[in-house]
Formats: sequence, structure tokens, C-alpha cells
Amino acid sequence: MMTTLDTTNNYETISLDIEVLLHASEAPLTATMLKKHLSLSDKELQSALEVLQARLNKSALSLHKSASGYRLQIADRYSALIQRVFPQRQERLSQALLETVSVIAYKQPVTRSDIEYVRGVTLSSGILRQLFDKGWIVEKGHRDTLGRPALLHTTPQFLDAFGLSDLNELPPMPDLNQLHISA
Amino acid sequence: MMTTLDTTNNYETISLDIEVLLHASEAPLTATMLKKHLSLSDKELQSALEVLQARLNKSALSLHKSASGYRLQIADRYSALIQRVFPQRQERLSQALLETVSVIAYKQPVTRSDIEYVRGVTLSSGILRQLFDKGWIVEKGHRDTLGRPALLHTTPQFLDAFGLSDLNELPPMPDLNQLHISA
Amino acid sequence: MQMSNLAESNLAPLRIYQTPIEHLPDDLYVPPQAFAIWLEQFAGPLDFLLYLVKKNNFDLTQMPILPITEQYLAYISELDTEHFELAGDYLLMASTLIAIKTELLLPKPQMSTEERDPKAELTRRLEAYAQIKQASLRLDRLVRLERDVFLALVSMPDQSIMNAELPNYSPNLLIDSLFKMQLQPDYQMHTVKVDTIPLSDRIASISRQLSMSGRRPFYELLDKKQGKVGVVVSFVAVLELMKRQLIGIVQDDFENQPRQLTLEWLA
Repeated sequence: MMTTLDTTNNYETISLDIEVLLHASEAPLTATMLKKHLSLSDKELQSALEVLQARLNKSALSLHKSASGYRLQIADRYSALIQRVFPQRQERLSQALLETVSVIAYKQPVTRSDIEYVRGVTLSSGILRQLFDKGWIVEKGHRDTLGRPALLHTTPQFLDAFGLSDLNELPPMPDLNQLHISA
Repeated sequence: MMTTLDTTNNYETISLDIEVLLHASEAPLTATMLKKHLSLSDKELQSALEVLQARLNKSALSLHKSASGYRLQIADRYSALIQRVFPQRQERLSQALLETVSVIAYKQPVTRSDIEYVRGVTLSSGILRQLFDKGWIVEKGHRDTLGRPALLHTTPQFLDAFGLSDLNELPPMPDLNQLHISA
Repeated sequence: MQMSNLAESNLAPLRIYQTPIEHLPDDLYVPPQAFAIWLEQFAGPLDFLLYLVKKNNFDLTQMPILPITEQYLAYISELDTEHFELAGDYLLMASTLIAIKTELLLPKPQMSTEERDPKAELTRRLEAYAQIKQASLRLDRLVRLERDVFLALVSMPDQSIMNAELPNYSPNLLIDSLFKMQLQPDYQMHTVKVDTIPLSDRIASISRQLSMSGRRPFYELLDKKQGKVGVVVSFVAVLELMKRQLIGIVQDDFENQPRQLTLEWLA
């Protein structure tokens, strides 16, 4: 039987392995993936994550759980410092891009022409390319109309980027009556 | 006069700020840059780096110092774990990374926004960081425009990786303007 | 709005078309110099219309449409080539507005109620747009990764330890990636799920070879390792490049020789 000290050491070791994998991974890692890669039980994972969280509390990082899994990010309280020293890291999104991704997020699945109809503007290929490049949208399936246009959906990365864990957490759509467009 | 306790706390705080900048920076940071960004004396920087080093010893990261500056990297002892879990991590070059280094190779010196302009998408920090890590690019000089953005160049290591002995040996560049297909 | 009454009546339609510009609310007029700034402030004609409706408490069913139409047409004439795509959008919106006006000016025929009501449709579109615009502002207020919070970047362990030998990449990888960047198939194109030989790679490789050699027989462009599927994918790549008018077929004028497909770079 393990002594308490051994167990603690063990969780410490596992927590370091988790830290490594989260840093080395290009995408967030789910609990399932962490358990698989490190051959852990639920209990071991949970305890090691607590140890990791405690260690990170003394550092500049925080453990964040997003829609697609765990990731390491710089603690919120340092955002202002980063914005001051590395202003180029602050990603700005154009209104056109925000409107486009909003149509996709709220009305999915949509076709390209659905987006153009709602926005009243021809969709520039640059905007779709940016959204594909960020991994925020994917094509999945086709609408059974002329030309069988591809259907666009948002991805878990989109949710990750906006700190959401589910599409249900999107801010509610504004009420039409409050928009004051008399019909 | 500061008490010893105050001084220690102070170095602790500085060490966290340094940790933040190293985690946030795409390129390695020199001592000069760290002192400038955080308004530190030589003494403060050295003491805070020692505090940081001590904290990192308990983590999975190490403070790495090279000619181009300081950076945080995963400790060497975790190489085997990373190789096992992410066997593709080293060899695979993403299309985004290739496009980025190609733009730098052919159009150098370029700024970050030059690359974004040519590629038509915003550049994620991770990609530049990977190119710096591979030692394929360096920052050298600044463009004299708003914000004095750093100029990026390719390195001899980049030539090595692609089996070239000189930039002149790069395959002739296609005329991108002629290729451009308007959407 | 005095003009509303006129617009609603079926009398003297010509006077509406002659309405002098000074009757317009100030907001409607954008001096040409401010045009570039204006373009950045509105996401399109619907956005602009929405602004007018909200700013002036216009009732879309009552408002005179001609001034706005005229304004749109003025913008179209100001649009430079860089914003050419927008011209179509504004033209469409202007013609919609004109269509609405025309229907209002004509005596209402007693027709089936199924007939679409363009004004109601425009109102619906404006509402749908206003809703999405509001939603996008709410989305933008969320805490966003890489604007409000940042991923921690770290380097991998030393390359020498991770990987004894440096991988050797072909320089063609660089040039192909540039071609791919420029020649990316439209995202609307139908893509086959399992493509063992990606079309975009073939397009890039064939572009590179032809742009450097000028012309080449089709069979020399094939990657022999790729087998039959490679031939098919290469052929599709050639068709795609021909469609984009980047390559053409060399007319073979040696009648005695067996015909072969020779391609040349046109760009």
C-alpha cells in the first residue's frame, strides 16, 4: 500500500506530465485524451489537475477548461501588461468578420448566400478564408438546392476563442421589438 | 530602506512579470528588452531571474538563454514523453507555417503586418514563435513607421533545413500579382 | 416629414423625382472626401439604411425612398475599383428601393394577396440585419482569446535532443506553398472527403513546373509514384488551371507525330 507521501509525489509527477502535454499540444486536450496518453484513472487525473492548479497559482499561468478541453493560458491579471508590451498580439476583428461569424453561429447551418442575404453585402472570400484559417468554421453537408451549396457550422475552436463551452452560452439574440424598426 | 522581506517580495513580483513576458513573446527576449519593458535595473533583473529559475525548477519548464535572448522551454527530460504522445510534432510543417516562412524568405525584410497583408489573414502568434524556435527567422532592425515594427529575416539554419547554401538558390518566385485570382 | 405624405399619395409623382437635395436630412449627405471613412463605418447598404432609420426615426413604410436611392447611386459612382464588389450590393439595394417606390406610385391593382410585398420584405431584412448586428456586438463584448486573454507560448525541448537529425525539406515546398496560397480552391468548391492526393498540392506543383519551364508535356508533369489516381487528379488540376486561364494547350502542328497533350504557362 502506498503511503500518503508516495501518493502526493505521484500526483506531483503526473501534474508535471500534464503540464508538459498541455504546453506541447497545438490544441486543448480533453480529460479523455490526458487519461489515455498518461494511463490515468479519473481519480488520478482529478488529483493531479488540482496539484497543477495549485502550482500554477504561484506562477503567471492558469489552467483553463474550454469547450474542447484543458489549456494553459496567461493569468487574466496580466492581460494589461501583455497588451502594453506586445500590442501586436491583440487580435482585432473587423465588423464584417464579426457579423459573418455571428450569422453562422446563430443561424447554423447556413450557406454562403444565406450570409449575404442577411448582411446585404457580397461576402468577400478573405473573410471566409480568415474564419477557416482560424478553425472557427467548417463546411459540413450540403443544402439540397440548386448547386448543392455547402453548409457552414462553427467549431469548438470558435467556442474556445470566445470562452464558451457550448453554443447555448452564446449571448441571447436581441429581441426584435427592442430594435425599434417600425414595420 | 527596504527590509529583506520587502525586497524578496519585490523580486517575486518582478519574476512573475518576466514569466508573463516570456510566455507572451513570439521572439526570445534579451536582457535589454526585459529591463526596458519592466523598467528594471541590472540588479533587479538578475535577482528576479534567479527567483524565476527557482520557481521553474519545480515545474516542467526551464529558462533557456541563447544569443538571441531568454525563452521558456519544456525541460529536455520530457522529450521522450512529447515524442511518444505527439510523434508528428517535429516533422510536420503546417501550411500556415510554410506560407509564413515563404513570405519572409522571398520578401525579407518584412514586418508582421506585411505577412498578414500578403497572406490575407491575421498571423497567429504561435506560428512566429515556432519559426523563432526552429531558429529559421530572426528580428533585425525596425521599419520607421508607426509603432516601429520589427523586421523579420530568415537565418542560415533556415537555409540548412531546406538544403540551400544561399538565398539566391531559392526557386525563382512566381509572379504573385499575375497569379492573383480575384474572387 | 412633409415628403411622406407626398410619397404616400399617388399624385404628381414627378415632383418627387425633382425633389431638391436640400430637403434631405443632414445625415444623408456624405461629402465625397469623407467617403473612405464612411465605407469603414458601415458594413454595407443595409447597415447604412439601418442607421438612417434609427437616427431619424424613419418609418420605413412612410419614408421617401428616392433620396436614399439617389444617395446610394451617388456612392456607387464614387466607388473605386478597390471597393468594386460593394457597387453591386448598393446597386441591388438601390434597385430594390426603386422597385418599392414604383409599386407605391402605381395605383394598387386588386390582385391576389399572395403577391410579395417588397416593402415588408425590406423591413424584415432590415430587422434581421439589425438583430445580427446587435448579436455581433454582444459577441464582441465576450472575453476573447488573443485579445483579452492570451495563450502561454513555450518552446519545445532542444531540437538536437528531440530529433537527432535535421529533417531535410525540399525548397519546392516553399514555392508550392506560395502557389497554394494564391491558387486556393474556392471554399465553395465541392471537396472530396478522402483525397489521398490533394488537388491543391497537384495544382501548386503543376503551376510551379510550368511557370518555370514555360511548356511541358502532360505526362512529364505526372508524379509517377501517384499511380492512376495521380493521373486523374493531375488532369483535374490541369482543367482547374485552364479554367483560371493560367495555362493553355499547345497546338501540335506536327501532323506525323503522335498527338500529345502539351501544356504551357500563360500567366
